[in-house]
Amino acid sequence: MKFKSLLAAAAMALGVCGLVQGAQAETLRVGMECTYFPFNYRTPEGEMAGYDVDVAKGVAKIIGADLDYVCQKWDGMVPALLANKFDIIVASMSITEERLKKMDFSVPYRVSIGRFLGPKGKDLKLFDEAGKPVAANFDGLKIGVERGSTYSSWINAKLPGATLQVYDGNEPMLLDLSNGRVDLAITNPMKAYLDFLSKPDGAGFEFVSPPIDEKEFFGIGVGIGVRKGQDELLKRINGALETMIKDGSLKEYSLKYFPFAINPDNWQGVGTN
Amino acid sequence: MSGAQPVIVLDKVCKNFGAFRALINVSLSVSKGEKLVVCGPSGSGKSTMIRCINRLEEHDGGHIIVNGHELTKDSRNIDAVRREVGMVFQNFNLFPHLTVIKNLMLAPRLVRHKNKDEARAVAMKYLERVRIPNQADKYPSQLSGGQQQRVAIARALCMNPEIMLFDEPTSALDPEMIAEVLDVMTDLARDGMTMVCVTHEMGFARSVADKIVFMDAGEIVEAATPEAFFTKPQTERARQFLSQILAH
Amino acid sequence: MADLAAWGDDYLLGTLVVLKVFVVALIMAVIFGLIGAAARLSRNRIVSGLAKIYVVAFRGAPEIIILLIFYFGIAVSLTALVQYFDPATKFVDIPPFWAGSAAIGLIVGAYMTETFRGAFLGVDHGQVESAYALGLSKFQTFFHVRVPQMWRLALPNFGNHMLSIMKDTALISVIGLEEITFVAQMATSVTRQPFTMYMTVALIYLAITTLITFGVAALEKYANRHLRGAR
Amino acid sequence: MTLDPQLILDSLPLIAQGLGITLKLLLYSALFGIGLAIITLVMRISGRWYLSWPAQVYIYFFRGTPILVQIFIIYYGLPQFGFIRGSILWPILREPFACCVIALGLNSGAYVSEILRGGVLGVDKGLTEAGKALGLSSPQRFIYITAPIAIRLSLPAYSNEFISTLKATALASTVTLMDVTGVARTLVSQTYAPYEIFIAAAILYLAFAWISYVALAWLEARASRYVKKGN
Repeated sequence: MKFKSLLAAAAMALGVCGLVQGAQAETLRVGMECTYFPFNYRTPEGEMAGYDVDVAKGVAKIIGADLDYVCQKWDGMVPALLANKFDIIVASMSITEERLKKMDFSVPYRVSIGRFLGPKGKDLKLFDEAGKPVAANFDGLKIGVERGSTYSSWINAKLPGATLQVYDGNEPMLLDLSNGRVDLAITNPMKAYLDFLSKPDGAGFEFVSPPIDEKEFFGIGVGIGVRKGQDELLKRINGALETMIKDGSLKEYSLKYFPFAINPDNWQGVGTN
Repeated sequence: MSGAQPVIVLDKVCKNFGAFRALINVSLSVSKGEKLVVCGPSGSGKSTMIRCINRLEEHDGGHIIVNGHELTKDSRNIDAVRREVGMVFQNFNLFPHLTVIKNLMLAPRLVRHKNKDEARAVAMKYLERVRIPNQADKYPSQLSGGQQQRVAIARALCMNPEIMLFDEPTSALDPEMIAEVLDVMTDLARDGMTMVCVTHEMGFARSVADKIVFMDAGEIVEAATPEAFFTKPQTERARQFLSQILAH
Repeated sequence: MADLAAWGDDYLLGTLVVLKVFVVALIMAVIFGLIGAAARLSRNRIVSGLAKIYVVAFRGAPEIIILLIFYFGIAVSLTALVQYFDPATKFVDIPPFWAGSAAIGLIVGAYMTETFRGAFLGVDHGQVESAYALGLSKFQTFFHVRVPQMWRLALPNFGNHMLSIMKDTALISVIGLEEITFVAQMATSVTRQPFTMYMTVALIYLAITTLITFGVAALEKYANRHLRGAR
Repeated sequence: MTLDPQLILDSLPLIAQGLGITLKLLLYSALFGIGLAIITLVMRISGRWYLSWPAQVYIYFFRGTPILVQIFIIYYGLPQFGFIRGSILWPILREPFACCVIALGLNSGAYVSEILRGGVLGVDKGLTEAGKALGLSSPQRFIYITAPIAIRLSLPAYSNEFISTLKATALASTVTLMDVTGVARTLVSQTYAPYEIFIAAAILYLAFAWISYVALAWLEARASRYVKKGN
């Protein structure tokens, strides 16, 4: 007991509050980069903000826990979780096979989507009412994609008449879109918005498709990471996310940062495929 | 000077290479049908002089009149002179990428605008004249030096020139080949061609030349008949040159 | 121009990276060239055959493919190698600097092999014979007769190889080393002035290659000093 | 992880899909380069400063800078200027293929021009004098005497330059073209088998370099049939 109180004192001294307050409320330590605008970052006033932060706060509220933010560099994120430096990761971390070997993920709270960009005001009728691509209207169009990206396999499968132009990076692709060398480009809408549409260069351009969200091509999405064996915690987090998806709060969060939704539209259930 | 009209006139011709004075007030005239041999030690300006006559070198001062055309910057006169003057070089300068017959046909076709058959006929005529018609389809590199030089003479003759210039035509040849070239030149002389030869072949000079010009240090030191030049040269420089060249 | 000035220090650092790659690759190229030339001249047919394969492969394949093989490939095999000894290792990373310098060194080393070999064979055998006839040892002949004539013969090609190394450094941007071409890519994404940015890169290269050319010309003049005078 | 020869064989046909673009790039760039080289050569030997000076600047720039940077300047750099995007040249400059042909052709032209100049300078002065003495005009001398001989003298160096251009086409993948290297890089990004796929690509390039080499050697032998053997 003596040892425990000593630890508590040390923790207080270090400013890590709440470690021993567990008696009345549970505290979740959340790992994130704190520099990944606009997902997890510090405002000039020093407050944590961003989509990831909002999601973490939402989950904490529903499961009745307090939050404690731990800033961690990206390359040490997973080792730090495994070393018990924090309890969960809410840091825009994509769910991948590789990571699932070492840790568990919640259901996605952000989707992996692609979206087409094109010049404003051209009604190309690329997608029908239901949001499905009209392959014929893509015939002869030149579409910029990044080399090795998941988008190219989607286009190859769905739009046989389109021509792909393959870039080594997002930047040169968007440069060529604004120069008119490609008719369309498909990319991650968040990157496109931050790097292009919200800047003067992108003024003449807009999204010309709905968000395309197809798991078999684009992956599952971004989830909350927990250590293996924390099934109880994972269940509660998934429950919380289910609620937030259903009541629209995830959508509300995403619209705070982007003019479009980046959350999953419907509850995808627990378990990975 | 003989009474015949001069076809080549050099009047106080000067030529400098930088600070080096290659020709100093060289005056000379060659009349139609005349055979002139130019000799002198190396560096004396003989080659430079002969090259000025068809303007392979531009003279810096004086006048050169060939067949009534004065050589100036005017390219029409230069072309006219070159059409009428044939030249044979020390190193033959046959076009290595063309067969013998094509070497001969090139200029008649391009300059005289002859058709292929005419050019070929003329070429064969002169190849026979230099006694190598059977080498027509070989490349120059497949011929001996003497044969190459005879082809070069035939090539010049194909243009039907009124004057022939020879710039040391035998000095790049092995001794056993010199005779065959000199024979062709002697034939040519007998047919009445106007010839200017830079050569060290004193036997040829003695038997063929009407006049011998001895040059040294860019100047014409002596001009005389072969008879006079070889028996009693007027100047010490000529005497020295002759003793050196005849000693061998 | 104001945009360019803001990137001045990045270009400066990029230029330093370029020069570092140049020096490392040059040293490697000379070493590989000397080894290659010795192997090519070897009487052992296997050794000279291997050297021949080296020369043909590295002169015939595009530089960028060799660079990519090095960057991606060597990391994979090194990882496998290290894991063999220490299974806990997850991944061995080859920094682009070393992958790039080694690749360029090997490529240009193949060209140098031929240059050095040509220079060695270019020294008239009569020179060696007369040295022996004068009583010089093999060793003395090599250093006092062969080498001074060899380097004069090798110098013009050697200068060209130095220029090749310099220009090949631009390729390392493809594997992400932050040299000047890479700096220009970054600067372009911010300033949207690709022409200004890449032209700056070109001018920096032009300045360096000009310096190399002048340096080699001065060396050549020095090496050929005994040929002067004869007209 | 070991090298999988089967995967090399399997990837060859896939990579060969890029062969068409690689060969088209090579052919167009080489032809464009030769055309530019001849124009540049004529400008350089014209003896008029306002012609020879720009030609020398062009050669200096393109020989002193990396091809990758030249490609970037033309592909990404030129559209920085609105007037270029509005000009009649834009339909051409819009295409990555055309940009690559322009860049590679400009680069090759600078080198080939120097090679040809070496050839022209190598033609015995006596031959042009013989042409003059026969009354041939200056253009006639150039076409019938100097050029054929200069071309033969240039062929060995040109053969190296042609293979350099072949290797340089690999850089087209950096501006979106799906040539052999572009296809290979894309395959690698999907399969994570860099060794096998890049080696397969290198084999294709080597094979084609060898074919070019043999073809040009044959051409050289044909062009040299008038040169005496031995001696």
